[in-house]
Amino acid sequence: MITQWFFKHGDRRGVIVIAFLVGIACLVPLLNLLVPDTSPLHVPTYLVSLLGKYLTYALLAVALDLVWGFCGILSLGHGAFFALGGYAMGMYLMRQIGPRGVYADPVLPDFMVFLNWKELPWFWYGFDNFWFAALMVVLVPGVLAFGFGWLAFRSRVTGVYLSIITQALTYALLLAFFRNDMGFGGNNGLTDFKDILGFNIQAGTTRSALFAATALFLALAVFVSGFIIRSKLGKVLVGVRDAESRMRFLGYRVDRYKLFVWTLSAMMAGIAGALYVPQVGIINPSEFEPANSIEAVIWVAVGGRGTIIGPIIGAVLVNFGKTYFTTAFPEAWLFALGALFILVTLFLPKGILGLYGAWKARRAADAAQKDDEVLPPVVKQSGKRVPAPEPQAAE
Amino acid sequence: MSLSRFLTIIAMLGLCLLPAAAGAQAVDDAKLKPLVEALAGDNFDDTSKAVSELAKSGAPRAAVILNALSAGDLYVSKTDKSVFLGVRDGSDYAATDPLSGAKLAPVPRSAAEKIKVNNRLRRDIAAAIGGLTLMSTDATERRSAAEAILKNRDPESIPLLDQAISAEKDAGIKMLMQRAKAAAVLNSSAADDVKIAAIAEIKSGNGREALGLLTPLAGIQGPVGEAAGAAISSINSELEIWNGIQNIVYGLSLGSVLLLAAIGLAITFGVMGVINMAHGEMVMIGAYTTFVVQQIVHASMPALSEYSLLIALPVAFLVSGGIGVVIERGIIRFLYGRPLETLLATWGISLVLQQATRSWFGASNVQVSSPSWMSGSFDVGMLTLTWSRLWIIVFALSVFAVLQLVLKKTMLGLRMRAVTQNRRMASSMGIRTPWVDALTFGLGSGIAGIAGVALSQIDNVSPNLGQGYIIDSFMVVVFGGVGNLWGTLVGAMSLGIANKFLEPFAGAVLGKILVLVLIILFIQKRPRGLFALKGRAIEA
Amino acid sequence: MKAKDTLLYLDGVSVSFDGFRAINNLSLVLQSGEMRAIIGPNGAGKTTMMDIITGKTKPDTGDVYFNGTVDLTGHDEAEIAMLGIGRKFQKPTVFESHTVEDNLVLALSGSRSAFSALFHRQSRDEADRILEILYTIRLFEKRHWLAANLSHGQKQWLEIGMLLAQDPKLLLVDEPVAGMTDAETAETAKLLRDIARTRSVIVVEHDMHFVRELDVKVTCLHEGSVLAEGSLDHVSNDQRVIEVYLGR
Amino acid sequence: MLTVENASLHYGAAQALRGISLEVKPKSITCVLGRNGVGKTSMLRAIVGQHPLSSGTISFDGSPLGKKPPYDRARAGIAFVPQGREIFPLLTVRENLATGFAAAKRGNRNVPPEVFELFPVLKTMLGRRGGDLSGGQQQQLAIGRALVTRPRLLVLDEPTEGIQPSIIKDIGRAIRFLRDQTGLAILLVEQYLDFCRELADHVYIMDRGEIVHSGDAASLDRPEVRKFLTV
Amino acid sequence: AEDTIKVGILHSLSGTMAISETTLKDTMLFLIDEQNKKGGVLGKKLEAVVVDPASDWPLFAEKARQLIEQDKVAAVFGCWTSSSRKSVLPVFEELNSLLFYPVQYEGEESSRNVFYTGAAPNQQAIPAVDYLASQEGVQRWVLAGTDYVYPQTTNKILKAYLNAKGVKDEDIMINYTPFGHSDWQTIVSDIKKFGSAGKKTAVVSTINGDANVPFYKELANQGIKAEDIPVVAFSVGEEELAGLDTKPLVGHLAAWNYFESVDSDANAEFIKKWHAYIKNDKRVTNDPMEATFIGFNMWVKAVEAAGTTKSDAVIDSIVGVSVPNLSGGSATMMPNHHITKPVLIGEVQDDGQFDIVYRTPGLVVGDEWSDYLPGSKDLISDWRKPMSCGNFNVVSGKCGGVTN
Ligand SMILES: Nc1ncnc2c1ncn2[C@@H]1O[C@H](COP(=O)(O)OP(=O)(O)OP(=O)(O)O)[C@@H](O)[C@H]1O
Ligand SMILES: Nc1ncnc2c1ncn2[C@@H]1O[C@H](COP(=O)(O)OP(=O)(O)OP(=O)(O)O)[C@@H](O)[C@H]1O
Ligand SMILES: NC(N)=O
Ligand SMILES: [Mg+2]
Ligand SMILES: [Mg+2]
Repeated sequence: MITQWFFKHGDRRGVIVIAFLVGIACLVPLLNLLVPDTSPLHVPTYLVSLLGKYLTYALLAVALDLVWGFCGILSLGHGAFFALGGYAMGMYLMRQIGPRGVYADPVLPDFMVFLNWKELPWFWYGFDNFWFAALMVVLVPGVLAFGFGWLAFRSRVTGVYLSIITQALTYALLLAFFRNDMGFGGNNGLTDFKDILGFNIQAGTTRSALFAATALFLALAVFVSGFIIRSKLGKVLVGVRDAESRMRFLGYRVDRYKLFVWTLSAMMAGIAGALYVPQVGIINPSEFEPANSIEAVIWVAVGGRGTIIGPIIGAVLVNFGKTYFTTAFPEAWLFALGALFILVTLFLPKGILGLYGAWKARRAADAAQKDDEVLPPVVKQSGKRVPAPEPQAAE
Repeated sequence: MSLSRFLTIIAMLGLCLLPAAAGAQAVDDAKLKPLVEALAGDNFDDTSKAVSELAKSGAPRAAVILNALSAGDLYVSKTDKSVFLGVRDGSDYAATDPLSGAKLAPVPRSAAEKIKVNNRLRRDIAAAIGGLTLMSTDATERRSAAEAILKNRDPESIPLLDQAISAEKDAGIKMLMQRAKAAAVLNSSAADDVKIAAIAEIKSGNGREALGLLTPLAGIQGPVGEAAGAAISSINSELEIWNGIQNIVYGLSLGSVLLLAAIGLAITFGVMGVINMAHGEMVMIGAYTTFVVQQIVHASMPALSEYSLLIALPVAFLVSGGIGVVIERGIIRFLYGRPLETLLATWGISLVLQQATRSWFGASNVQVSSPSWMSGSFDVGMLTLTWSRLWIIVFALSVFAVLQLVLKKTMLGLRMRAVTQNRRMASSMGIRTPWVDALTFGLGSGIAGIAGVALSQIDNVSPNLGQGYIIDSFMVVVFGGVGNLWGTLVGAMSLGIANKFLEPFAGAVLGKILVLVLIILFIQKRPRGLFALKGRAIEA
Repeated sequence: MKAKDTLLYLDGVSVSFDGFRAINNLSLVLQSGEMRAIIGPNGAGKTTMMDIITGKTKPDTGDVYFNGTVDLTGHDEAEIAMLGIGRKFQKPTVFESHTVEDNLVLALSGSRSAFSALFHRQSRDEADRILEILYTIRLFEKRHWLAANLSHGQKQWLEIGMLLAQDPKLLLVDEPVAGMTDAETAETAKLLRDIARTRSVIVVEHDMHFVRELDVKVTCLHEGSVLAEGSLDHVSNDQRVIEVYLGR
Repeated sequence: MLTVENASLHYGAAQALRGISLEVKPKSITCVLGRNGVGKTSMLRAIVGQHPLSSGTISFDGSPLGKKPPYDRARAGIAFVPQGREIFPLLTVRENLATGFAAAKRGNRNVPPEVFELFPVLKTMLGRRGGDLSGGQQQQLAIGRALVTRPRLLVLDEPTEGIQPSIIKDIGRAIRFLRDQTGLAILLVEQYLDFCRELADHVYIMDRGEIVHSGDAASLDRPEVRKFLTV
Repeated sequence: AEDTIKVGILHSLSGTMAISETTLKDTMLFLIDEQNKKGGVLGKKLEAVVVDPASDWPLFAEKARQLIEQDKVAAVFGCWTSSSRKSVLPVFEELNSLLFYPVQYEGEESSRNVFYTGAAPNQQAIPAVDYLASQEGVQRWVLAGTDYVYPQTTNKILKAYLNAKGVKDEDIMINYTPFGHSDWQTIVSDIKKFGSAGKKTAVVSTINGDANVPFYKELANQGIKAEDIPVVAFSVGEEELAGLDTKPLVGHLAAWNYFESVDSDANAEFIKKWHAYIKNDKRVTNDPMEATFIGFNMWVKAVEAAGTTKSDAVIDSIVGVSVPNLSGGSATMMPNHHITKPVLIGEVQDDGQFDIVYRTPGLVVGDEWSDYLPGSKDLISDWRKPMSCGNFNVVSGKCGGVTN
């Protein structure tokens, strides 16, 4: 039933990606757990958590592209939502430690004990319950995004002005979370997790399960984004990106549309953060660093903005590059990464996925040549790829 | 009662004069030698005792010896424990006899050890020398002597001070001596009315210093305590006012730093629309250029050392500007019309430049020194302003003025604006757009470079320098209103001042958070910044 | 005059920009079902008047009523559009990265809520309506083209199409025939006359042939207020209109 | 003075010009007509250098322009009034005019008095930002700005669009004046038939990227010519 | 070199921390080189595996895992900030590998797999405060730090310590600034104000890396002399001073366990070889380098003693291992995985070096669980069998982390 519906409504590429993600969600854990170490097919645990981390980044990138690629809202602060989701999860994991902390306090996390907190602050209440924490994972970024977006979109803050205040937001949160007084462990953050839902967080099976969960959530995000983009709502968003005020003259409440995707995107970022934390084992304020958010933007740009798959490719590729380069040329890897960014911009203006688009366009052009009819440069109907003209900055 | 007290003072003065009188007689070197040798004592207490004895001895060379000790030029031989004045000379010390001043045979470095001094000793020495040089013919020596006594507040120096005050011609030094005397009096067991007069004397001086001298007295019962208390509260209320002034002045100073950091970006981003993430690295390159220029000047033209910053200014402009031109021609020019991609490319450039600097100059800080005209501070009322900050304010405003002139009054400025508003049409108007683009980006980068020269005076010069400023710079440009130089100026200054007013009661961290929140809220009120351009022209 | 029973009612409207009075005590009344042509020198304030009606510019003083009772100055652009006021801009503005067809889909009347947009499925009626409009604006062949790739005149047409799709009660049309051939101009005049049978229209144009073909009451604005009003012959014989606008 | 030979132009895969040839003689007004989207603007863009040709040549004063960038063409004496005005929105009217100095000779770096005679409104609005002007005022500014460069060939893309009738008349007079007095050659793309008929020394009609008719102004009244301009 | 022992080096070579950590990477390469000249360890050559965690804490965890699982290193030397250590700690525990951490830190940690060769607060902060109180007669204290865990904890400990010594709260000013703070005008002026209450005042600075240069520049420019208000710092060493003109700063202090100016044969030789290795006479040495040196030698010695590089064996053999330090004594690995150190107080000289003005008479044992924090004063750590516990509560008699 569902698959039927799905094949009818999803476009082909989206379906392939989702199928692929579901596939690796099953396959990677199997190869990790069941295939013996000696086999060349074995996926080491190291790789499982590494891939898991990449996929959480990919999820963040998909969330970011939803607002940037399709709605023209360049967020330089999406890392904040990611981090908040991560903190919500981290708080749950902290509470799970219970009396197993170094100070053996049944309630207070270690950092509170040694900083002399007497009781659990109110905002930590409830985080011992997984479902409450899971709710907070989407609710905290969601509510923050909603409040922030409600103000900003209503006041018609757009373009770089919006970008910079998102940056201010994440920067302010960075400074705030750095403070021990905030009750989130200061710069050391939350760490030393023991288990999640009763399973040892370091066990291979747990890691595999987390990986699978990440892949499935990413698949879900691709599905949801795809659904939105293909809907009329998606067209409205693209219209807003191109000519916001014109959209208003057609009667659309632009601020509500923006608020909807913005909040949704923040929630997706929150989920990404929540999946990230148990896999890397720590959440600390550096996740709020503006540079992290900018990096996420760069993944999207590298992969291809305004596509659903591009961000995934970009996130995985750039982070794989980082993993590889930092080991292969630890002293010169920034040259390699920097050059990669420069070359992608110069030679792949539409990102890596743009290569594919260009190739398709060329095929279409060849076909057109035969027709001897002036054919459209871009053939499109399904909304698969929407080339983005640039919002005019500073004019 | 007051008469009897007066008499006691006279008597005390007489007593105090005795050692000075004794000091006036020549003492033979042989007697002094053990004193000098005692300077090399095992611990600071012994040395300290030797210092005061040496000072009291009144030996003509005592000041020389003590100065040398304080400067770390006094050595003790490891073999015979003799003490000598040494100057490093290759692997030896060129040695001088401390008492006679006669040249001695050079001592190998390994055979001698420096006599160590710590802060307390340095203080003791300064006070001791103060007593010795209060009558010096050199005005600066007299001044520092008076300052030393003011700090040390030794009642024993009162008679000396009296003598010096009556002989002093320089009004400024005289005042200082009087204050030193007042401080010493407060520290003595003088009569209440003498002390109250001293309190008045102290109160007339530097407020902070006065507070330091008076606070301990405030607790005393009786008229002295009351007088001190009254003086303290009057100083305090004056300080309140000065606090406000200080916030504004420091705010302007912080604002100038922000302005300098942001002003180049106001061109590359504000005017050209390039989201220039490499802006900070241009600043950094300017700072490193300063470093290199200083190295060269120190090495080859030491006479010009004081002015190496002035030499660095044009060089930094050219270096950063040149690199800017290369970046524009090599990369940015392919990206006009897609400003968001400039973010990606310039981020890449910034990574490369950081790493290049790291590979070239090393990962750690390099040292850029300050010329004397940018060191130290001066007081205006109860406000301390450092020269470096003052020059930076002046410099930032001048850069702003020049830039404004270039943009608004020159043909080049007009062309820059035309090209960035509509490159294609500008070209059709006969404007050589590639040229103008390169020059504009070069100008923005060059200005970032000279900002780097100024920032090298107050901040780290490290490969990370630029990263520390990039966020603030964007914040300033956007807060002020993109494309409006006045906005950048006013934006920088208001952020600076807001920061300084928030800092005292919220603390630096919360203050900074509050400023960020204020920016977010402010943009809601003015979605296009402080100096928003209005009208149809924007949508056109 | 009373605002009641009118479709659009402007009274004593003024607006200035940095001290420059673009609209000066302007009063204008449009009955429902009426089509009005507005002429006037460049800079007379015609576009600004439309900006005021559509909520883009807030007047400094004066009343603006729609449908007799709705005070337009209290609504924003989207609300005014939803009240049934559609607009074609002087400089054609279309959604460049949407196809011609999607431009029309977006303009098509119907619910504007985000929720319904998310689950919207195109109905037969809507599809037919779009086809009809595509034929009307002669862009059927180009329906899958990105609007960015249209020529200037084609964008003009597309914008007219969007206005039609919006199906508003009141159409504000700013210089619709600029850049059209004479034949197209005549065509457009016919189209507008057709529309005006069921709706109200305000047309701004400098093309006198076109205005003549519309054959409606004409208002000539000058320096932000009404200079002359009446039939085209009446207005074009007005000495002042000739002086400032038509020339000799 | 200007010859276009066998010019073709593509936008990506789409061909907008298909082997166009035309000529503009000195001291003459050449008018190009055609329906929407037939390639008029594309041809002008090729002439002023804003879009490259895919084949064919354009020569000015006998020498081929080749890949010369727009600013060199402007400096050689080709001035352009584009469709859609393209004035610099944030520059004042005065500054907009001053951008033309770049292409003018050193001694000519001033606004010729004809500009203000022709468009008196510009004189009163010198300090206002170009983007704030009304559509028609912008169009006037665009023409004025082109004249500041003291061109030898003036290329105009639908210059009467959005301009009030009296000024259209003035523009017509001015164009004729410029041709007669200064020997300016004019290439004019128009939809406004009457305007063309009155002014043109020579007309071309374009359809689907090709020149389908070439003749004098009077030829426009022939029905087989007219058909190219109907819907 | 087919059969080598791999050693991981996990220091940031880019990003904000590169400024400090790059030198430690060089130090490790230098030490490995020296060791290989001596024939390596267990007859095998050592092979360094260098990675760049880029000042990015999750990347630290990723790289740690990679070093251990993929490269199979025998031990890892690395980390600078506590955040980075916290992020790799679970990895080392899970994979049972060894980390040698060479930087002074806030304490409150003891892991079976980590060896803390830098100072705990009691090996740096408390002796420094004692020195100022006794030698300089300081009665009023400014505790200025960057707003993060290390300064906050250190200051908490110091405040408790000062209070215990009878210093009143009004004589303690605590001030925090954000990371990378560069505008110190107000704070320096506040310090001046605080110092003008007639009591001898000193600043105890836990200001972190980047913020120090502008802080000292402002201090110098506003004319705060060491004779008036001395500043004693715990994070400012020779490397940090290299970026400063120290003439106006003469007399300000730092507390460390090593200074380049230490007069000992071991140090002289170390510096000579270091300069030869790095081919630059101007490169300074500093305390974390010494800690790295000690940690490395302890590891070598423990491996030789155990006869294997296997973690469990090394963990068992390393406690009690004693190696020479660079200041003429020796350092011993204690059961709590912290080491013994002398505490040195140095005054800044105009050549960018420190003059040692004080040295603790004996060695101080690193105290992982501070006696001045209520939550940890009852805890001790002893990784020797059979206790093998990092947080044994002497009151309840239980090992906190393992049993309930
Ligand atoms: N934001 C603004 N700032 C300054 N002046 C403005 C602004 N908007 C409009 N104007 C001025 O107001 C006047 C009216 O402009 P408007 O665009 O309404 O004219 P119009 O009648 O539509 O002219 P046209 O026929 O040329 O399109 C013009 O003189 C214009 O320069
Ligand atoms: N940037 C572009 N990319 C792709 N196609 C384009 C582009 N610009 C124009 N076209 C197409 O090229 C053809 C010629 O356009 P051009 O603008 O030259 O027409 P025109 O004759 O000037 O029309 P109009 O009278 O409407 O201004 C049109 O079919 C148009 O759709
Ligand atoms: N451990 C430190 N200094 O962060
Ligand atoms: Mg208009
Ligand atoms: Mg055209």
